[in-house]
Amino acid sequence: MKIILSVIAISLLVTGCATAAMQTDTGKMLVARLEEDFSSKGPATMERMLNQDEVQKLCSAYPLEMSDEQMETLQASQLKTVKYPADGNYLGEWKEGEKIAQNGRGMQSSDQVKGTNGGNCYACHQLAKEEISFGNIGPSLYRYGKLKGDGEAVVKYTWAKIYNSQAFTTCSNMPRFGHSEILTEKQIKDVMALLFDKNSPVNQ
Amino acid sequence: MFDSDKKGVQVMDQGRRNALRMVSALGLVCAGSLLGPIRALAGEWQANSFEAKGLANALKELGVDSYTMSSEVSVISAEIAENGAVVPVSVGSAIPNTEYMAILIEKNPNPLSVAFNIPEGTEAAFTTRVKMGETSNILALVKANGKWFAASKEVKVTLGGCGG
Amino acid sequence: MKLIASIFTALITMTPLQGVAGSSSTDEIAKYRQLLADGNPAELWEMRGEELWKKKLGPQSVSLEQCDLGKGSGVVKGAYVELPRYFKDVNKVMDLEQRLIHCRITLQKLTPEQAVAVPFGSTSNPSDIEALVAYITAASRGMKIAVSTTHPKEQAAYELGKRFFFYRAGAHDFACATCHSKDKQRIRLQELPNLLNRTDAQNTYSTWPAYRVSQGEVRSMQHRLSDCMRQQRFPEPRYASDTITALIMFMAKNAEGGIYDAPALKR
Amino acid sequence: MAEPMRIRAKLNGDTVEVKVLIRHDMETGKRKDPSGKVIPPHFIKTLIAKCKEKTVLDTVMGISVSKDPFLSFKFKGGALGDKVTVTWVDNTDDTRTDEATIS
Repeated sequence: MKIILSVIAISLLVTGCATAAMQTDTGKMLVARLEEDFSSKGPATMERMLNQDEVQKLCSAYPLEMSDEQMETLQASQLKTVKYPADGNYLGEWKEGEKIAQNGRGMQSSDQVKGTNGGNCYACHQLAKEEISFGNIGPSLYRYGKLKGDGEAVVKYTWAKIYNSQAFTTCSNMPRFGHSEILTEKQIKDVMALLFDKNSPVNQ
Repeated sequence: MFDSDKKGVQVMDQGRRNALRMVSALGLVCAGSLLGPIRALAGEWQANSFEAKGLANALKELGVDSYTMSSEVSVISAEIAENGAVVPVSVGSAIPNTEYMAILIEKNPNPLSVAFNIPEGTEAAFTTRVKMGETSNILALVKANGKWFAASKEVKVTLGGCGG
Repeated sequence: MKLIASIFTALITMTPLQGVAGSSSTDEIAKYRQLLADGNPAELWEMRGEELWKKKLGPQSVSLEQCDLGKGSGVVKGAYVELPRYFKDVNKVMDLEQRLIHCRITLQKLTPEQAVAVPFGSTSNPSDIEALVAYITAASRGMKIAVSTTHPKEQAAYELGKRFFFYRAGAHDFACATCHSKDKQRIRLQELPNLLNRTDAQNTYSTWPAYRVSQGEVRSMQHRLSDCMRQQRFPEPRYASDTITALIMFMAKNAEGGIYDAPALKR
Repeated sequence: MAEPMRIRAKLNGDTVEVKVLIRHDMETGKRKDPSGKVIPPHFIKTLIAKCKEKTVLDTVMGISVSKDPFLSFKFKGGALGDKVTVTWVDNTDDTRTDEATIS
């Protein structure tokens, strides 16, 4: 059950024995409160906050408990959302990809509507070795292409993982960059090149 | 929390960096140098030395022809500064008769940051905080017995991360 | 002097950072913070806050000195470590900032607009609220965080805050929990407290508000969480809203027993 | 108008350690506000500390000293109960003097 959030020091959380009915009430109260207390600003809209999709709804449960079957169903439905590049080209420019990986702007209330979003990959992943300021929420992707090769299967998988990570890991922490329209197809190609291009700093 | 991007933080710092650049671009590094070096006396603010562009010019304006790196001069800071706007620096000199100390940030367009004239009875040791536009050496410059000494330390300026 | 020189010698012999990541970087950042710990500009906000607390304001020229922050009229010492709490006079749970606004309206007769004016200051436009918050929170230094959830409304606020903590939404599918429910996680080089872990929760909650060197201002808990919302790709919360107070309640309860030590100094 | 400084002066043996915190923007003069207007320079140029009329610190500063400056230094010759006064002057000729008692 890798998807169950690590339950640490739970004793301090109220005993966790709230009934389903109470939870529903709290959930309803929460949505009502959010509606009253928040307002849309820039690209951060109320609509995207209040109208949770299936993934968001299921993944807000705490503790998270899903049967293997439920997880598989959810992953399958998410995999269906993945759009592969129409021209069959998966790799763009790694230099652009590096810029996208460094850039964490976009979709915040302080950002411009329809501005160019970043991928913010370094926030969670190690990529190029030169960049020492990287996070550890996701696995290290240093030498990703070198280690995984560039076979069709791994390239397609990686595309889909960036496009919609929920297709492979239920309640993954990673944003669904393609599905949620954070990055464009071209941008995903550039990030793919950062991962796979043999000249990319990631593979040195 | 997710404000870990470089770009975002750079936006904030960019203004200052441009600022520093503009000061130098405007050529405020002025005619003073033609009149020969003027020593910055503390208590008397010298535009020539504070507005000098680049380390060599700043040193020239301070009247430093040459200096010796000395293990008796110290610069203490962190290897990494979380934010270039506030970099803690302690400078000290164990050289007898230290009469003057200055802190210069090598890569800042205007390197001279602060200078101390040291009256008798005051220790040649100061702690303050400086702004750094980018990763750079911090130079502690000391004048004692009419000679110049220095020590330097590199501080890396990182950007990004969440608010803690 | 000798000592300084020897420290310096020690420093220059340390291995350069080049190419090193992870723990040595975080150690150096810890050192950076430690070097800044002495001489926190937040003290300047505390001084101004104390003046503002005692300053007669409003149409009837009244100070805030009679404001009841939960421990009785005018009691500042120890008030913050018990907030948020249920207030009978308004029949609701309030955090410090909500209560301050309440006092500015009821005691000083400021209009609601005047009472919440400039919640977050800037260089040319300082915030009275941030200064007051600095003064009031400083009066709880060294005391144990001890919020109550015995009143049903306190319990409800806690539950609401908890629910919100795990609520995933927005363009990035983020919840607070995405980054703050596991130990030893980092965004870039920034360590992320696990707010479900008592020690992390205590260390975090006990060090807000803080003077933020990146902003040159003392920032309150409401500000901190508003900024989390922004980074979480959520819409903008109204200042001093009940949702944020509920989240503060959840965090404060998780931090119970921690020794309060703020206003602190942060990135 | 300038806000008060926070000054601490502590005697350790024969040495007085002074720590000064100053509320000052230390504007570089080239930053822009959100509307794109240049924020004028505003920074402290000189700072002098005295104890019993004797200058114990004499400092000149540039725009690269951090906002809300902090400064600490040590001097000999101060006694318990003596006053340390600190005066700064900025580029707009605004000035402020505060004092602390050595403890």
